[in-house]
Amino acid sequence: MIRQRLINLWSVILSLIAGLLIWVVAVETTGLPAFILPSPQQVWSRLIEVAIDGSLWRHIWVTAYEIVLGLALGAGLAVLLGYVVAKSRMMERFLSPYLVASQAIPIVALAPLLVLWFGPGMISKVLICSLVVFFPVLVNTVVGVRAVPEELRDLMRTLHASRTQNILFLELPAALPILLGGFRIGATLAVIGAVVGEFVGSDKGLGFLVNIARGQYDTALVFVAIGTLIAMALSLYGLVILIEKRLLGWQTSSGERQ
Amino acid sequence: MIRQRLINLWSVILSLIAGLLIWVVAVETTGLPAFILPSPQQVWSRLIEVAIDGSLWRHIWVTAYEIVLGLALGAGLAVLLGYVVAKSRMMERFLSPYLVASQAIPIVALAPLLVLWFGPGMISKVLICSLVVFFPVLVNTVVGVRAVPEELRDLMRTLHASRTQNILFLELPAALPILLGGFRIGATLAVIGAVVGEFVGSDKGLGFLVNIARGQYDTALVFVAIGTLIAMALSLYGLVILIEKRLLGWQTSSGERQ
Amino acid sequence: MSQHPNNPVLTIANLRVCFPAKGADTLNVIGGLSFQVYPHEFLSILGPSGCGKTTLLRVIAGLLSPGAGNVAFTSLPDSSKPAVGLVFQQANLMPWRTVYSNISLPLEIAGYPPGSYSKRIRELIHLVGLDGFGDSYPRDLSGGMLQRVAIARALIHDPALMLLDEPFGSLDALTRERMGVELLNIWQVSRKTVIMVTHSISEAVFLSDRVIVLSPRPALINLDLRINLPRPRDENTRYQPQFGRLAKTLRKAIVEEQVT
Amino acid sequence: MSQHPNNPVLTIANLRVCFPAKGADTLNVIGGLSFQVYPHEFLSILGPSGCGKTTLLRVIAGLLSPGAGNVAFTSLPDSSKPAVGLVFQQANLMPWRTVYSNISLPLEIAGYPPGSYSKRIRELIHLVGLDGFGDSYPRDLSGGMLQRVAIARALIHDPALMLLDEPFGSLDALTRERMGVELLNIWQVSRKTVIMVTHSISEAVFLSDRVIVLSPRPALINLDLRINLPRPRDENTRYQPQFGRLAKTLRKAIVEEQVT
Amino acid sequence: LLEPDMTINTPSHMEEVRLPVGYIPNVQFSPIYVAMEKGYFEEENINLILDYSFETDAVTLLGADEIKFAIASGEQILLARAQEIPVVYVMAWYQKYPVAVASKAGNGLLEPDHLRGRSIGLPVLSGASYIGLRTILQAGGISEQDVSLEVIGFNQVEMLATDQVDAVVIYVANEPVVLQSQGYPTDLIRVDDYLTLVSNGLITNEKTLKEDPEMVKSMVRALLHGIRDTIANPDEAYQISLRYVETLAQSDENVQKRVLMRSIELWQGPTLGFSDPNAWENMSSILKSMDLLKGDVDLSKAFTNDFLP
Ligand SMILES: Nc1ncnc2c1ncn2[C@@H]1O[C@H](COP(=O)(O)OP(=O)(O)OP(=O)(O)O)[C@@H](O)[C@H]1O
Ligand SMILES: Nc1ncnc2c1ncn2[C@@H]1O[C@H](COP(=O)(O)OP(=O)(O)OP(=O)(O)O)[C@@H](O)[C@H]1O
Ligand SMILES: [Mg+2]
Ligand SMILES: [Mg+2]
Repeated sequence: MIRQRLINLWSVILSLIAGLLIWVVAVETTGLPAFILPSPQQVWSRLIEVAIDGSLWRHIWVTAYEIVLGLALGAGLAVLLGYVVAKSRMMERFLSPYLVASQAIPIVALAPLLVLWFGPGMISKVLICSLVVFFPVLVNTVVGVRAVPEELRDLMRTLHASRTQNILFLELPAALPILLGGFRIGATLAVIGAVVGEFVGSDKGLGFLVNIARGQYDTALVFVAIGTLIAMALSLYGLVILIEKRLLGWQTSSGERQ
Repeated sequence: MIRQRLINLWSVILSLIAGLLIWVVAVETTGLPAFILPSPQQVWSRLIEVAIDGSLWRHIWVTAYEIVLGLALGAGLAVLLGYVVAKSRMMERFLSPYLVASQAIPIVALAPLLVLWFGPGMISKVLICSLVVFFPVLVNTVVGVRAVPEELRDLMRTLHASRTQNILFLELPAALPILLGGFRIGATLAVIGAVVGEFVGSDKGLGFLVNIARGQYDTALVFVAIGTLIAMALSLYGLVILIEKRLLGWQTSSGERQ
Repeated sequence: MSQHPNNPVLTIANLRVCFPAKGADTLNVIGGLSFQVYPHEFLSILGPSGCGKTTLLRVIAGLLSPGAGNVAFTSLPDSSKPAVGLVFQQANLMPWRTVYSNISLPLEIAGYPPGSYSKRIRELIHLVGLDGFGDSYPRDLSGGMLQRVAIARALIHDPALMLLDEPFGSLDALTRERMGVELLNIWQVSRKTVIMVTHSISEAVFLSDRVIVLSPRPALINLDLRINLPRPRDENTRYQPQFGRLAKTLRKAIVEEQVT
Repeated sequence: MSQHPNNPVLTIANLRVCFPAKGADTLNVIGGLSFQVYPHEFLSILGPSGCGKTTLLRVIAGLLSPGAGNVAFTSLPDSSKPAVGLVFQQANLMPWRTVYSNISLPLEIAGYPPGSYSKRIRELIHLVGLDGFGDSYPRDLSGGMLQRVAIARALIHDPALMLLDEPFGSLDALTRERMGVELLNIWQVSRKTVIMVTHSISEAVFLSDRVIVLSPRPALINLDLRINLPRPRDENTRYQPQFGRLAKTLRKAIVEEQVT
Repeated sequence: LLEPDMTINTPSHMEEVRLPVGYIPNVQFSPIYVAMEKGYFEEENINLILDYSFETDAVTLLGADEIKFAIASGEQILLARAQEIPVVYVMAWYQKYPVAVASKAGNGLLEPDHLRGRSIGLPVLSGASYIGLRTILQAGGISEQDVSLEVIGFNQVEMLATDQVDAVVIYVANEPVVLQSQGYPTDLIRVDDYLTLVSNGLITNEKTLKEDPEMVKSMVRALLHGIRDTIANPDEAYQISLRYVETLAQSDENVQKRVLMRSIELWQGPTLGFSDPNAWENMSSILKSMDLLKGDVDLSKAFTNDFLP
């Protein structure tokens, strides 16, 4: 197990080094000016600056807060509605057009309206974020719940399981692999959602930082902000993977777990 | 079967009528001015205008073209890479950070760069579109391929199936329900992707139309354009559902199909 | 035909089940079946593969609504369906639960506090010969072991009616006999009503009060045989002449129907 | 011990398999097993549930690499693994394929043109008694019917080596016997090498050239018995005194091992 | 249990005003920061909340009377009024139209007709930059077909620096300064040199104008005060802006100060905040020629100078 973890860590580090190398080579060979493609060193020192003066943390905090709330709201609603849709063809037929439509409205067109309606504060960002997260989680909830083996449903029926028990003991664990796939997608989309919201109108958060840095042609800072966003998405994603590892251990037989 | 289809059609129509009613009621009760919430009649007559003068079709054509290309490119690459990642933990560890990162970079921040690198033409929009489609399809490919029953893999091994046969005869059909779930998400996201691309810089397409109509405070036209986008997303989504119905008939026993 | 002092616990009257087949055809699986099951009775069902035995159990368990006819739990005050313990033909375990918690599932659903049943489960695990596998997941078990887990799961709660669909199908002869004896012990103590589908004639005779032989599709009763062997039965029962006679009668009924 | 004029087709030497168990423990499933299989031999394996029979077949089929020891296909010119026909303990059909195309799968993989085998498949469907179900999907079939599809799938291509893991487990006595006879007919014509796991002693005696009885985990050979009944065999074979004697010997070996 | 003492009795009753400025925090807004910092809004009993959301939304919001003020560019007022959105322009923010076509110095693109056959990048096909470009093209007697227009998003600096286009449409106060600082001096063709157009200004809606003209006056006063102070003392304004514009302190002070100086040039005029009726006429006709405006808009209702002090 410990050896496995070490290998894991190494391959991630290797992958990061590879990425850094490509970056350095790109800077050297293309000879693009720093305001188009800054070098790793420039970005690094900019990062240290904003980390020390504390402004980076403030923005991270705001964006993280929006993401967490948006994710909770969007994924929560999606799982609920997805469950309803999965269980009733009737509901599916009635709701689908609206659910799909809610996704097809370009968020970039909708975002300003949300800012307009809900003010430029936290709420509009959380809403945008949850709107973006919603659909993938919904679809995977539907697919997951539909994939629950009919025979196990029969089993639960003979045991006179209540609706809640059915969900807790059967549908949730059975749909979990696919559901968590939805969360993986949702986790990264949540970050995008928060940023879109901040782009459209806000005075804090990492999306705002990207915007303002662009406005000042401070490309190194743009890279810092985007890098931070990527790090946040990666951690969220890593969290989902961790949960998967925890909950889906039963998928691999002990023979393979060797 | 025919009766079933009629019911299907009816529930969709019902759902549309319900939506229209809500709209009318909203217009009447809120008394919002037309530049914020136009009435169905206003939007309808605007639709007729742009349909007749042909400009709508031109924009639809451009956006549809971007969507189809972007979807094909993004989903195609995602299925390929997803397959590789699903089969090799090594590859997964090495590629995951980049794949997630590619998603975490706020597309809204990346879009201008793509326009910068690939010019303001079709290519940058197609790329944005495929970038947006990519991840959900990738994740669901991975989840789908991992869900292929080990016993069926054993069967294929005893039959000395080639790699291609393994994919065609086992992995593709077994992963299909989950894969198509990814396509469902991808289909609607593709529309968003194209629009984002057009927002950032373009002189045609429905996203551009939204932008220009907004710039002229022609809210009815904004509604026409967004409505068209929704219709496009719905048709794409419907197409995926149709494919699902075709290919996943085996999921329902004939007893339930009654 | 069998007679019984009590009122029947379950009455099946003129039961018909059919499934849609290709085109406009339907597949008549059960065609007008009527019989009664009495309290504490151990009833076995024999019949050729695909004749509708599983379908019959599913109808009784309330998992399938019949096309026509009636399934009534007559002895219950309210005519609600009782809790049934169903052992499926395939073990049908939850892959994400260990052996232990697969067995505990019925109790969890019945709402027993988690601490209250661990001893009973350990006993059952021992009974079905799975000591040391309590924490294993189903995919690490052999076919027969899976089936034994399923049996333990059906025994753990005390359902009034047990429906067993070839519960010992993938067990070796000896384990099979041992499980049969265990089942008999449990039944003799708790006097549940049991309906068991099996393919083994000797098993049917050894365990049952009564055996029904079904005809090929559409299933109809070919023979309804009372097994008047004294209880409690043990290994010696198998060597009584009456045992052989009953087995022969059953075999004849089965062969006849398949030939005609 | 058995002797044979030819060279063995398969040599298993000192085979050991163990699975990791909870903690640092390992579960010794097969502990130093050695035997040889000869060309055209029909070998049956008996043993208690969970002793490692399926594991053994999986090792032979190349689905599992052994912890220690050797599995060598000695008679093949190149020592590559031959195509094997494996009937799994669970039917293991593809739920998205109909009965017909589940059976045709091995041929499709072998690259035969689609038109070339439809007659042969129809024949096999008839042979296993599934006429009219060619276009059904697995989920609309009964347990025994699924198993019969799996048998048909293993028979359709002509593998040099057939590995059968309780192929008749969920069939009723009569269908079981009929399938056994069919298998024997096919085997007598094509003279494949067959290794079959079964729980039925009489089936083992009726079909085999040789029967191996395995001990409980870790699996070791308890008895390796040559079945010297003349071939071709038919229903009368079952009533020869030699048949009874062999069955008794096997039963004794099984009971002994389980008691000790 | 109402306590009489607790009634609204605060001495200075502050009115909360949300002001969307249509762009991200920037040194170009330093007059507002100055006015906020020095308490000019408070003197008028205004509690100002800056809002950095998009321009068109602000106009719509204003039309629906969800907010009372916004800063928007001149053409937006005409476009909005054409759709019966009752907004009114009450004070010019910039006196000169801030758009220009920039090209790398030495390429000889100095006059509108030099653009013939060249590729020109512009961020979007709408708004001030598009109108500015069309004005310049018209001045040179060139049609849109004579140049190759490239819609490039807000990438003008990058596109010009890497020679992907010959010229870009930019804000005079911003991009040329940045380009210069990166070693790319530019030649500009300024819209304002060819035609007077209305540029950004403070807008309100008809309802506010009618019901609360005092507040409009207050807003105008405070803003003009800020502009005046900024023009008078750019260094101080810059220092104040540092507190409002994040990361400004870390960016190149020379560049940002020059941006401020260029902005000051745009604010300056004979009368601060005055909008020229001619500019409105010009704007109206250019919009019509671009087919953006179909009918006539009553210009007298679109703007007023009556609220200037
Ligand atoms: N993948 C695995 N991981 C861990 N343990 C396993 C695995 N597969 C099988 N085992 C264990 O190996 C032992 C033998 O299993 P096997 O399936 O070979 O038994 P079997 O002889 O086929 O039994 P049965 O007659 O019940 O099918 C069992 O105790 C089982 O728990
Ligand atoms: N859901 C279904 N849809 C259509 N046909 C079905 C369905 N379930 C069962 N059948 C058909 O009903 C018939 C009886 O099936 P059933 O499972 O009851 O047989 P069985 O007696 O249990 O056989 P076995 O001994 O092989 O398990 C079979 O022909 C099967 O094809
Ligand atoms: Mg059955
Ligand atoms: Mg086995």
